[in-house]
Amino acid sequence: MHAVVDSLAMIAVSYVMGFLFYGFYRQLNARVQRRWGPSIWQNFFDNMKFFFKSETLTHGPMFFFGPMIIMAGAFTTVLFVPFLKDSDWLQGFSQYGNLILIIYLLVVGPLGNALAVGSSGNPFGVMGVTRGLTRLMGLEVPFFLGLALVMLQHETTSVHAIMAAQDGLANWGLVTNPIAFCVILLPFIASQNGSPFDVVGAPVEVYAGPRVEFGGRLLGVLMTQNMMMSIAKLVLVVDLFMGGATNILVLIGKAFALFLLTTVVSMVFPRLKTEQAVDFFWKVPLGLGVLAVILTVWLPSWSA
Amino acid sequence: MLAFLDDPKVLHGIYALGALTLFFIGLYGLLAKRHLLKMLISIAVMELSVYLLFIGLATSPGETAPILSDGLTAFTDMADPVPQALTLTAIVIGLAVLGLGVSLAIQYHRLTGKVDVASMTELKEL
Amino acid sequence: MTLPLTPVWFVALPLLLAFASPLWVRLRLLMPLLVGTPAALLLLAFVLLPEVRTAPLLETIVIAPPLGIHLQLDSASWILVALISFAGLLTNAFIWLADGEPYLRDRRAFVFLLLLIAGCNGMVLTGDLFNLYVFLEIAGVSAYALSALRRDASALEAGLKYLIIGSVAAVFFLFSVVLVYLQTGQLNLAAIAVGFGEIPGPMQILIGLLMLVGLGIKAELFPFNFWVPDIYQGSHPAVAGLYSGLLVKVFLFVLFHLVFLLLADPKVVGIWLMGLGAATMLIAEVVALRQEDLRRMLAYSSLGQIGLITLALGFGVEATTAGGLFHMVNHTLVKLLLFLTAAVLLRSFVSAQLADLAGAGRARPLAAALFVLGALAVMGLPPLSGFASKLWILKGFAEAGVFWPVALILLAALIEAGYYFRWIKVLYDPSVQLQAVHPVGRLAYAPMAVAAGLIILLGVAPFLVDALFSEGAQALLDRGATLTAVLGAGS
Amino acid sequence: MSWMLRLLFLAVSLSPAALLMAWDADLSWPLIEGVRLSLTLTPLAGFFLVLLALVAPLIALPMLRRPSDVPSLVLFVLLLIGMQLLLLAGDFVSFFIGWEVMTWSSYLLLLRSPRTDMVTSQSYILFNLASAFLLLAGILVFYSVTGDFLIRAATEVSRPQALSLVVLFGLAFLIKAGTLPLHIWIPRSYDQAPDLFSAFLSGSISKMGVYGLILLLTLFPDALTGFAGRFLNGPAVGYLLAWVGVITSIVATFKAISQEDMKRLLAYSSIAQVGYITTAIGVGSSLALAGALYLALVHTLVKVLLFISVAGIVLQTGQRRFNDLGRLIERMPISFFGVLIGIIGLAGMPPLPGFAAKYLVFVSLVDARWLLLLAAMILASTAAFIYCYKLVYAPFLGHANSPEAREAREAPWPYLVPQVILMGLLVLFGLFPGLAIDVLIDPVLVGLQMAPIGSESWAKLSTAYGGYDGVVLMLVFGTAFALVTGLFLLLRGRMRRAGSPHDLSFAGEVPTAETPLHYGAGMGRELRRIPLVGWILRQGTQGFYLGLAGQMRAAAALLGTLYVGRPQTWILIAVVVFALSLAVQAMMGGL
Repeated sequence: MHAVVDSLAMIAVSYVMGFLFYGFYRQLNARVQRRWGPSIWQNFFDNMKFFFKSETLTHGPMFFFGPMIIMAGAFTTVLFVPFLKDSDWLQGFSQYGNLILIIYLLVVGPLGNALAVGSSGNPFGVMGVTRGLTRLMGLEVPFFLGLALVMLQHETTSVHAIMAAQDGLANWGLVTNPIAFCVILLPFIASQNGSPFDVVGAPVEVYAGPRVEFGGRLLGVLMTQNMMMSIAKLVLVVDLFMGGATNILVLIGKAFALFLLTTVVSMVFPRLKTEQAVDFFWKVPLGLGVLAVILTVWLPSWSA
Repeated sequence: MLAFLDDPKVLHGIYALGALTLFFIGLYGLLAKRHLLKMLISIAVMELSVYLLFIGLATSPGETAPILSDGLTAFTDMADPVPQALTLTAIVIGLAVLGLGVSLAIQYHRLTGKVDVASMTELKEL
Repeated sequence: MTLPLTPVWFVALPLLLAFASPLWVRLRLLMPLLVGTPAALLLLAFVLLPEVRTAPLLETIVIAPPLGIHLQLDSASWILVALISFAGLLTNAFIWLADGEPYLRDRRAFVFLLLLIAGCNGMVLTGDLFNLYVFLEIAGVSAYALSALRRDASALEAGLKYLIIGSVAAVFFLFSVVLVYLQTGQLNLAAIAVGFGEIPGPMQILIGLLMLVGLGIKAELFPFNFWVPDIYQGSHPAVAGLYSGLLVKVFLFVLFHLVFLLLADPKVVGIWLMGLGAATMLIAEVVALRQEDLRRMLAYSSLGQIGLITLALGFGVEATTAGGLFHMVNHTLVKLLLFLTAAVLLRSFVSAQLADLAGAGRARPLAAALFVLGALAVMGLPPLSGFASKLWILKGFAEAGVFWPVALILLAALIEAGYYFRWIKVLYDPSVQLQAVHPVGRLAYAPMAVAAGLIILLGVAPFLVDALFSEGAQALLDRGATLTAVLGAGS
Repeated sequence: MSWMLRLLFLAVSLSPAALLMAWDADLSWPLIEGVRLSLTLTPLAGFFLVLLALVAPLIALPMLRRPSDVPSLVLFVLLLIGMQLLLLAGDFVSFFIGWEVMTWSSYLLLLRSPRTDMVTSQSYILFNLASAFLLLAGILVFYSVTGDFLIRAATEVSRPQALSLVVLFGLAFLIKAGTLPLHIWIPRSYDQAPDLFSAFLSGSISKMGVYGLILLLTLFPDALTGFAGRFLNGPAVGYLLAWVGVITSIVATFKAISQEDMKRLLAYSSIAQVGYITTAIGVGSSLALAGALYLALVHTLVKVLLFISVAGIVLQTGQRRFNDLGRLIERMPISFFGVLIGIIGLAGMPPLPGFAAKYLVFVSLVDARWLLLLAAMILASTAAFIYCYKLVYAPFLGHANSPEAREAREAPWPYLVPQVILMGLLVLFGLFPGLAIDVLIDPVLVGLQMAPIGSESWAKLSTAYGGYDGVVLMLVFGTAFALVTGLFLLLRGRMRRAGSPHDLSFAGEVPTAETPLHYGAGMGRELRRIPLVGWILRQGTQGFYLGLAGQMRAAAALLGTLYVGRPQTWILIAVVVFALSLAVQAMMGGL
């Protein structure tokens, strides 16, 4: 019973956090661009509107099941990320998982999406999926390397253990392993589909992208999972580098701080083409990661 | 005047020289002549030179033929009979080979009109 | 009256039957006798086997000791004699059963085939240098004639070429025989062996080189083997199979028999022979890569295997020698199988060219399957017999810690695979529908099936025969024992 | 062919399983003097025998479909016997015999396909024989060191001997496993082999190279550490091997993405997967070996599943290129699920066991502190998503691109039964990641005298670095899926199926049947614009090997000129050689 309530709570928290954060993002973005922008609740309204559309077009069973898979993937991801530390609540099933599992779970959903897009028969959608996977290939390398540095630092893959080791500001991952944070920061932005790495789903420049065929309730599902997934990732980084959170307010605060950081980065840079993005990831963040490995792993072992 | 020839060393030297000369003549013919019959003859010459060498070096001056007959009842001062027997055998064999070779050459000529070994090109590397 | 079962029958029986051939034509016994003779010899060999294994059989038809015809059947020569009889049996059976080319089924072929067997048996058995020459020429003449039997341009060309090069080899060999006799006054091999060490060094070298050229040409060693492909290509494949399977083996055996018997320390010559063997093997295998004619390809492959056997025997250690002898047997079986397959394919499709045989695997599935089997065996792939002997040879080298021959042998096998598998691929080319021109009777496959069966049997269960080869190797290598056996304990 | 023979064939295909059950004693018999063959069942061999026992009947079943090809069946039986001999071998000679029987029988099976061309068949057999002969050379060196052929740890080996042994054996097994740059024979042969046999090639035969590599570790317990010491927390030599494996994976993955043919894509993917296994073996720790074995297990199941599915598609449509297929999901739904489950396993996504395997390898890399390798491996395994997607999209989704694809029917049942069984196995191992560890892998590790991984329960995979629970994961995902779908369907509103497949948002236009709408082979073409990927795709070793073959032919032509057809030349050469050697002897001997 506890598990059920806890799970539902986690899903609810991530959903609420999701649309609020993105509402804020749209506001901030508009202000930077000297527009008024939509209200902070706008995402919620949009989402509800999609859900209550009276008609939804499908392109076959896989087109329908794809979004279901991606939604289930999002739920599972959320449930395997511990939201709080030293608490019985908002834990989901995180003690049954680990960091590597979470990273892979982040990919399960997009696979369902890709199946649905393929099923739609729209070549532009498939093109978008391919670009998405290509970008994933680029960002995952430095991202995972950065996380591996963390895993190595704590000699575990358990998020709980990593969180537990960061008691107090001085032991935050940000402080003890800043270089790893730098390594993952840009890939993290990309994984959040943030600018400048957002060409995959860019709705304005190209009439394409994975979601080209979706509408109505199915689009609502996709939007929901997107927000929840973003929150899961944010919380994960908070857990790993910012010592986790002991209660929900701290969690929101830390996550928001991190969100703000990524948002600021996103707003400054122009959008990159997919191949430019991949090349960038393999040069700058990965180069930084290699440097980090040399500095924090090789050098100590040689000097020892 | 020719008494020095009685010296077995000299005699053997001459035999050896002659046989070798003959051998090289045969070899030359074999290598230089392209007519099939000439080649077969050259082979025969080479064989002959070997026989000559054998017989020549196996006998020394003063030895008699190894045949027991009137008055000759002991094996003293006789030439070694083995080389001669062997040479006879070898000659027979050589003749057989030569006969076979010539008959093949004739058949070949009848069939193709060719006698030149260099024009035998039915079988060759690519 | 009971005929004594002595080694002399190995030479006498085929000779007698060959020369009485007019009789057999009349009585329509030609073909049965052609097959029956080697079968009888094989039987005789097996009857003599228990005796041979206890002690070598010596037979002297005396004129006056040490002059006379010496025949010596020890464990090593027994292998060769049995092999000769068996190879003769298979080939002759094929000639009979395949019911093919008439020129192979008349009296002349009968005479020459039996003479070839007699000559080979004689060479292996004789203990006398001059008789060796005689038998060499008997085998040679019958081989020249067999090559030319078809009497078309290519067959005559092959016969003539063979005759010329063979005669030259014989002259060189005769020269060496003459020199040996002049130096030692002996013709008995054992007696020569005792006296050989006292011949002056330069003369020893001269004799050795003359013999090497003479026997090297006959045994198809590298700088003397350029004639081989032509002759094999021009002859009927069944006959070529006899050359490759039987004649060369005999000459190789003779060569090594002389080396191991005459020289007190065969290692001196062995290293050179190993070099020749390695060169023969590698060069032949490489050249075989580009052959487009089946017979020619098999000829080069045969050269390669000869090189391998030379390499093994030249090393002169019991394991490699036993393996080498075993490999001789295996190679004979395999090459007979392959050449008989080639005969079937040649008859069926009138050509032995690679391009004309594409897709033959469908038209003649059995022949192609046997070809595959033979090819696998010749490359020494388990579980076929070629593997067991090759392993034995390689093991011998490894035991001695000498690895360059191992590397060369394996390299050669790889190159060999390069062309054999090319042929196999072409035989099974799916894009060509090939139609057989001439039929081939089912019975023709019987000898091939026997060879194939033996290849598999010896591959799976080589332990049935390995003792024979070990004893053979000991007999071949143990100079002292041979000398004592022939000349008495005193010498 | 009568049903008796079919039954016999099936029975033989079950022989590995029977052997596994019934084996209780060692066998030995002599081959030749000084060589005894002995058969024994080690835990390591037992693991690979399990794989064989799983795969053999599953591939045998569809092979029996009429019209059956009797030679293929015979060769397959030979192949099975050879592989069993190889696995049971207690000495190197029987190992080699099994290895060779496997090599040539698989080659002959390869020839049964009408598509096999000369280059493919030659490269297959030559590479494999090169591997076999290197192995034989290694065996002989081993024999000269230890004095017998038994497979056992060699302790009294000097350094140069050990080095040559490791190089010979290592090269032999790496060729079989197909690591770069020795992989060139794989894509061609997997592509052109008979469709079902490709499954066996990739699923079982490639594992023999893996078996050999692991065996090598047991031969020289200190081979990895003994030579060059340790690098960070792992053996330095293994570091090299691991990089070889990972580079293989990366290159093969990118090559796979750029393929336009299903079987070729799977072939490259095989190379990549075996590359991961090689990497894991390079790490050499108990965790890593467990990962390697786990990967081997998963790869076997997945590749057999995928190749059989693809074989079914090829059987029903006659097409194998991505561009010529499409929209088969409606026509071949079971095959679609086969491929779907297959790619999820192949990509190593949770909850299927591919993830458990990758997890173990990743953790072992972290444990060895080889993070750069880890990053490189992540690159390969993320890039693999692209080809996985291509594999499921191009044949099954999108638009049907050929008349055959439009009219195809579901594959016949002998193709479907193995697929269903394999899917079941994959799900089973995914649910219980500890099952494979407990039953299959730990005995091997114990047999190799390494620390077992252990598992609290079959549902859990646990390591010192943490683990996960397969049952919980699957339950959460399943519940979430059911919940989401249920809620979705409860919402008010109507679902409407698009009227035509061309009812698309297509840049403001209305596509027609002529509009090219299948992305198929185009997928991954953009990838070439990434500098590194473009560079990798432009490289190739084929030129080198073709050049080598050309050099060989030139050498053959050159040496062939010696074999002229003129008797006088023959005699001249003989005489000249005679004279020269006489002269040399005279000079040397001071005649």
